[in-house]
Amino acid sequence: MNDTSRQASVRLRIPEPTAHTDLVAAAGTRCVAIAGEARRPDLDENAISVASMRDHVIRVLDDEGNAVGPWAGALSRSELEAGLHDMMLVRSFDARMLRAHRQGKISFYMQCLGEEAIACASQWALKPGDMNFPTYRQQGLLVSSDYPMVDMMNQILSNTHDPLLGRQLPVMYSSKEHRFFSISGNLATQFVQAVGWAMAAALDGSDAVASAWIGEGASAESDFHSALVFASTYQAPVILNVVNNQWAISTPEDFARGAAATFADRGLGFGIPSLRVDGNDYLAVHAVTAWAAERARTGLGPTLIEWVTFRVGPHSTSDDPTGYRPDVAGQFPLGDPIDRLRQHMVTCGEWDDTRQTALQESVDQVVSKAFEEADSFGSVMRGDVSSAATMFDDVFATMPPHLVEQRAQFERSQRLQNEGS
Amino acid sequence: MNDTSRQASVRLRIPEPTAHTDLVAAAGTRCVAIAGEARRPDLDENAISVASMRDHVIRVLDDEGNAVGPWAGALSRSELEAGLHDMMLVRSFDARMLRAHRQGKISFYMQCLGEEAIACASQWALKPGDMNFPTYRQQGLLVSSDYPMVDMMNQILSNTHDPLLGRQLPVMYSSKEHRFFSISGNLATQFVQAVGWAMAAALDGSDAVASAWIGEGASAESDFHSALVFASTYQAPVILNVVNNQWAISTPEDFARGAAATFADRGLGFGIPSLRVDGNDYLAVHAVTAWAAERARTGLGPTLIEWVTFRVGPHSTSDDPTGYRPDVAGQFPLGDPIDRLRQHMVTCGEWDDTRQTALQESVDQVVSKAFEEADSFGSVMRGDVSSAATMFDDVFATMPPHLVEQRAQFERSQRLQNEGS
Amino acid sequence: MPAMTMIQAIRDAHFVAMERDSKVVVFGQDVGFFGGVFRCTQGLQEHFGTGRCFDAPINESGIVGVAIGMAAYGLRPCVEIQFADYMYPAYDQIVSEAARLRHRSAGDFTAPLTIRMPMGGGIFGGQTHSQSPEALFTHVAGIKTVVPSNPYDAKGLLLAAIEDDDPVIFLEPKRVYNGPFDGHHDRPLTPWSAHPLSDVPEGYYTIDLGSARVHRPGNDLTVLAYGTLVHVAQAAAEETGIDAEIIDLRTLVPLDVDMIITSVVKTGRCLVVHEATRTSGFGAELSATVQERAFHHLEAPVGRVCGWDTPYPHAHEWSYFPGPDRVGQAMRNIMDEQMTGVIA
Amino acid sequence: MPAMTMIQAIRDAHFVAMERDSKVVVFGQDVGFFGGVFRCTQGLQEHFGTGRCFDAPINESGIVGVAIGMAAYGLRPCVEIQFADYMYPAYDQIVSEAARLRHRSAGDFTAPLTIRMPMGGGIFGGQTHSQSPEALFTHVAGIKTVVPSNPYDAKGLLLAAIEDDDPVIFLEPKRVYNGPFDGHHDRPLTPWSAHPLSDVPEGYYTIDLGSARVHRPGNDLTVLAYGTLVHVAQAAAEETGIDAEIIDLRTLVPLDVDMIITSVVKTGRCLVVHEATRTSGFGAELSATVQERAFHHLEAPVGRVCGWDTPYPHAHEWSYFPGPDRVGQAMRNIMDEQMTGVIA
Ligand SMILES: Cc1ncc(C[n+]2csc(CCOP(=O)(O)OP(=O)(O)O)c2C)c(N)n1
Ligand SMILES: Cc1ncc(C[n+]2csc(CCOP(=O)(O)OP(=O)(O)O)c2C)c(N)n1
Ligand SMILES: [Mg+2]
Ligand SMILES: [Mg+2]
Repeated sequence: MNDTSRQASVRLRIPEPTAHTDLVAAAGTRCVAIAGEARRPDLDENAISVASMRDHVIRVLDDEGNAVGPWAGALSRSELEAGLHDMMLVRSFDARMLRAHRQGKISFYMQCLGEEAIACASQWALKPGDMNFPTYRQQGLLVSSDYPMVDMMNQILSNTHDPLLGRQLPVMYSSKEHRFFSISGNLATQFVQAVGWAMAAALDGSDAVASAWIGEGASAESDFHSALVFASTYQAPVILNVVNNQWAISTPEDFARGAAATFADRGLGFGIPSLRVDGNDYLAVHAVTAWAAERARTGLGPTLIEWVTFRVGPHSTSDDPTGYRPDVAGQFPLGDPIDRLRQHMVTCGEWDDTRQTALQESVDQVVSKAFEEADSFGSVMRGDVSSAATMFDDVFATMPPHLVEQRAQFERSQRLQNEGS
Repeated sequence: MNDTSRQASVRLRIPEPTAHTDLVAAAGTRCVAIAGEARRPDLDENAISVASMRDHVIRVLDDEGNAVGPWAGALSRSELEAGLHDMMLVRSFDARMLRAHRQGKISFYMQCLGEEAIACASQWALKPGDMNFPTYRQQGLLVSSDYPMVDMMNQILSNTHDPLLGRQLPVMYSSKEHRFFSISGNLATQFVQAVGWAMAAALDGSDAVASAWIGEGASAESDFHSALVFASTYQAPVILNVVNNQWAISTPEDFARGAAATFADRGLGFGIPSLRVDGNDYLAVHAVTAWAAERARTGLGPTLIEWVTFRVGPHSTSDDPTGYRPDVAGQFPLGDPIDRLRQHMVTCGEWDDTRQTALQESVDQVVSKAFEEADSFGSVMRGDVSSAATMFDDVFATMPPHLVEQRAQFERSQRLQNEGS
Repeated sequence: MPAMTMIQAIRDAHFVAMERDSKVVVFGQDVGFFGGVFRCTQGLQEHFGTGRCFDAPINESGIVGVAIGMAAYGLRPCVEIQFADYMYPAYDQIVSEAARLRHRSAGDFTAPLTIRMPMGGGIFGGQTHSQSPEALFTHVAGIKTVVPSNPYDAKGLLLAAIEDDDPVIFLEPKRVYNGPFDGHHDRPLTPWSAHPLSDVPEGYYTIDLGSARVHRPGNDLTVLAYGTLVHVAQAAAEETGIDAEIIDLRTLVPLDVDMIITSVVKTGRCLVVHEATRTSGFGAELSATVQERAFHHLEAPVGRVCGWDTPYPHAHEWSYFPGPDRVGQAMRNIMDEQMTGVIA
Repeated sequence: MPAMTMIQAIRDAHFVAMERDSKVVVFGQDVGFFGGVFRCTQGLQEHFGTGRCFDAPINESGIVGVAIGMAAYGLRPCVEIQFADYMYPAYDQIVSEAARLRHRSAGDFTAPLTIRMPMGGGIFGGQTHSQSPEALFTHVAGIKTVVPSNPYDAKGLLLAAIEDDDPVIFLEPKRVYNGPFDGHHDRPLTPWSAHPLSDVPEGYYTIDLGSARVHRPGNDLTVLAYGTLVHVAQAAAEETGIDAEIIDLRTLVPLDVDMIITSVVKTGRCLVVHEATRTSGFGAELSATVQERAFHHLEAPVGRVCGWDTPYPHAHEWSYFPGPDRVGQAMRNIMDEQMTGVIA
């Protein structure tokens, strides 16, 4: 097949990311951000004009913990404390769930270690009535909106109090009340649904905003494109969040990004104003989300935001990253969002070690108490689950005859089985 | 549902293109091109640098028929004549097929009136061994590569000599020999296949280039995105042609383009050098294709080209555009590519009316002769088709038992039917 | 009552649904300004404005994904896929999302949307304008699948589909858009106006999803059909003179099993017909169901007449299409109990 | 011969295929550097280089579309979809393109590619890591569908699939990746090493696509199964003491109809089992086929035990999974001829 008479200089480029061997260096090269440097575009600035900032990563907190530049200044002292609280609660929650996994109490878990700022600060910048379309790594949205932690745990344990009746894999939460759209196991599908929800809100005369979430790896999926097409064409009031945590399971971000310099560039191709933001900077996340939400709410259309962060933990409890990258071992290659916010509050003279310790104790206690309660409702591992016959419910609004019949067959076969044993 | 307490300023933008009522103005506003103005980037210039040209439409032929600027000058006199010949042959072919449709000899046809330069000049710029992945509007690729016209007609007539054995809708040609990939009725699927073909060529050490084709409407499809992701990541040697003829059936290009200024911008989002070119200018099409092919062949990766043109005719013979746009009636809103090349040759002193008339007669005669021959092989409308049992062939390389059985049943039922009648 | 074609009946259903419920929105490729390539949405944009009926980019996954988001918000989208053959890019959104949203969220979020698509062959459309993908929907828990065969049913079923609180796939057999095509392609087409089922009441009415209809009563053989094939079966019954009971299923999921089994128990014989490829077609489910539930009443195996297991050809369309000859031969075979092996 | 797990056998098949034919290329999500989330491609990139085995972006349509283009060029891609549940975005490329390319181009272009995907439940994977979509492939003309149940078959079938000149869907029942799971989730897993079918010859051998295998000979009842359910059926036969003949279909299209019918003619009874949802599952095709061809030999209706028509649940996985109890009950029912209506 190989026609040697044609001496070609074409060689297929298979990305060979340095991240496989030196992940800190790899992440670092793409994420240099100078606090305060990036300007704050007008709300109605167009995509091309906004793209003049494409070499900048928006960052508010400098290395000393000062909030600097045009994106600083929106949050009050108590809001900062709430932010710290939320992020610490998420981290404590994650840690407890990982322990539960090691203890064999749950079968599966996905943490967001090092990415806490993104979901927590984003939620804080949204308004009641806005709707998130999350992935599995935005537990911070629920925690920050005061969703009962015990219900998150009930879902994870798939126990008798699981609001989803044991139907979903752990962490695939859903809460309409808390404006958290049902998580799908299929990547990217929710991104375009968020655009549809936003279109509906606009058609309905509401000023509610949809916030769509996707990982940098999943942005390679087709529904990412569908979302951008529809958001761009109809100027839907939606925030398009791309969480670039550098990894998609074992695959470095290079494979999804290709030859583009950034994921924010994707938005540029659709005339959607797109920004690149330090995702480990609570203040930056809050400020940029608020800016994008304001754009959406005032009829200025969609905004795409690339959140630069780092997946510090394994992909999930099923994953062992030592097979594909050096051990991170307690490092936060792009900074620890919790520590950075804490330091800022200390720098502002509004925080000290005593308060920090007290807060840590308080969040840990909240988590412990919640887990105690959830644990008391049992777990799927111990066979404490909702009635199995409920699996026939909610396939349709009204159960059609064939499912009524199948449920009866199921119950009969259960009876026979119990008699037999 | 409508919560009037929230007075929103969000209104969904449903594009209301002026093209529905004033198509010439609409097309004109987006397509101002000053001949010779656009620079010629270095082959290895990156996407961002190339994007500095995004306000320009590359054009070589000025209104007086002079070839001007850095993209001019690559074609010899005889090549120009060949180009004129090819385009005129395509147009004559289209006209004959439309007549055949009116005469009830064929059931369906799709012309490319006004877009002849794109396929014809592009083919001329490719090398043997390169492979096109066309849509239904690139008959010029076949005509320019000397594919037997009678076989095109046989396919359209689905007659006893149809190389595709009556399996495909008219115009869905396929010819590996002529480097024309089998056309799919499903939009956009071939765009990503072209990238795969190009990747295979590179892996194989060949310097062959793939040329992928898509309409501006179909660029909204997901496989357009898939193609760009893979082309960008692996730097595949592929030319990504987006033919923007302003219309997708009844839908103006605005719906696919959204808020982006151009379709070339899409490539920018992937770091793919992208150009916008006057598609009705044979010289520009040839020069830019040659440039992109050279890039691919020397290992510099993919190029995206938006060809600005105008769909002068109806979408297909099933379509009546008067339901959605003013009558074009013999106008070429963005110019007639044939007339522009002819004028250039006249301006260069290499052409005159006598030659033009002779060439017209000659191409018309070629078409007539071909149709006479094809017609002599019958048509599906008259029942002259390949043996019906051949429909069971080529489902698999080797016919599996269930198809052997079904073919036998088919033949038995045909026999019974014939006995019955 | 005015005689309507199926296109007019579908258009009328849209008008009625949109008048009754401001949450109903309609979009799709060429659906807005132009009114659809088959003109099923003609006049809607003009009447209801661009906010209720609009054109969409050519991206089926986007069309359905956006509709799901809208439905989750509280609207009731009714979207068009231009041809059923082009639904595949939307298949993930249909199967993984619309079908499972209610279940996976324990009723918290729902997807009340209708996805219309012209299906079936007989219009010389070749392999990408002729497909019948119903079995790809019936296998999926959480969606309903509807196939009307006539204008009256089309309107009532479409109104029921739009009102339904779950996703409904609404397959329109395009060969009978303009007349009750009986499979004799070489004879002149009867217009709908000559057929009683073109009497379409004005205004609102619905037909229950899950209810079949006896299209032709009979005693000797039950024929299970839907869409275009209902009319083909009718022609075959007339031509063979067999006293066949033809059941027009109308909805495939939920299926009207009672009506089917009652008929087979009466006739003792059953033939299933459809245009889709045979292997794993919906006919397999029908055949399996009938033999499971009426085994001891069957005097002959349940037969199937289907499209061949090949792509839908262009020139050989009428050799592929299960026309009245093939259907009639199968009916005779079953009556003769001579059937061994597969029916042609 | 070394005892291999199914994962090792699949990995070995890749090595053999890639050694034999430089046109074989392997790619997919996490397939290259890491070797796949189930480790089926581990070591390939290191051994053959990044030009033969590499990671792909998360875009299933792109993976299959690119593979089709490569196959049309002349390579023989073997790609992985990480879970069968994620094949839907690629469904258009599979159905509209790979399956029809040879036919629509009259043999001019072909798509010799293999698409591997782990399928089935039993790993507490919830609704998006448990599906069995085989019927969505068997309905489509132009693709072959393969489901191995053990290491020996997996290697031989995968080598045959890669060599095949047409697109092959290769479904790997992940519940038996590491042992011949019999459906008793509460008992310790038997490793493959204790099973004779883990004796996998070194080097090259193939198993014909289209040939089934008698997994357990018997006289009283034919059980048609594939993948994990072969082992479940075996357990049910042992536990009920019914002299069942279990046929492991191995390939669904082409189907080994002769072996099936020969067995049913002998036993006079037939049960079909699979994990996929019941309605329009591949079991319907099997049931329809058996009653069409062996009607006069059947002493009871053909039964089906399948997944329920619901999404695959997480916590209630074992209530959903058609385990040995349900299969055994159905076998008894069929033996008792007491079966009326649908079998649970
Ligand atoms: C359609 C689909 N394909 C593949 C998968 C398997 N999968 C689950 S998570 C994942 C990686 C996603 O990476 P990214 O989008 O970067 O998100 P992150 O995990 O980093 O938050 C993959 C490939 C899936 N869930 N859905
Ligand atoms: C997947 C798919 N969706 C829809 C169609 C129906 N369709 C055929 S051509 C067409 C318009 C395409 O417009 P464009 O891409 O601009 O190409 P042009 O016809 O202008 O050359 C549409 C919607 C299709 N063929 N395939
Ligand atoms: Mg990631
Ligand atoms: Mg167009």
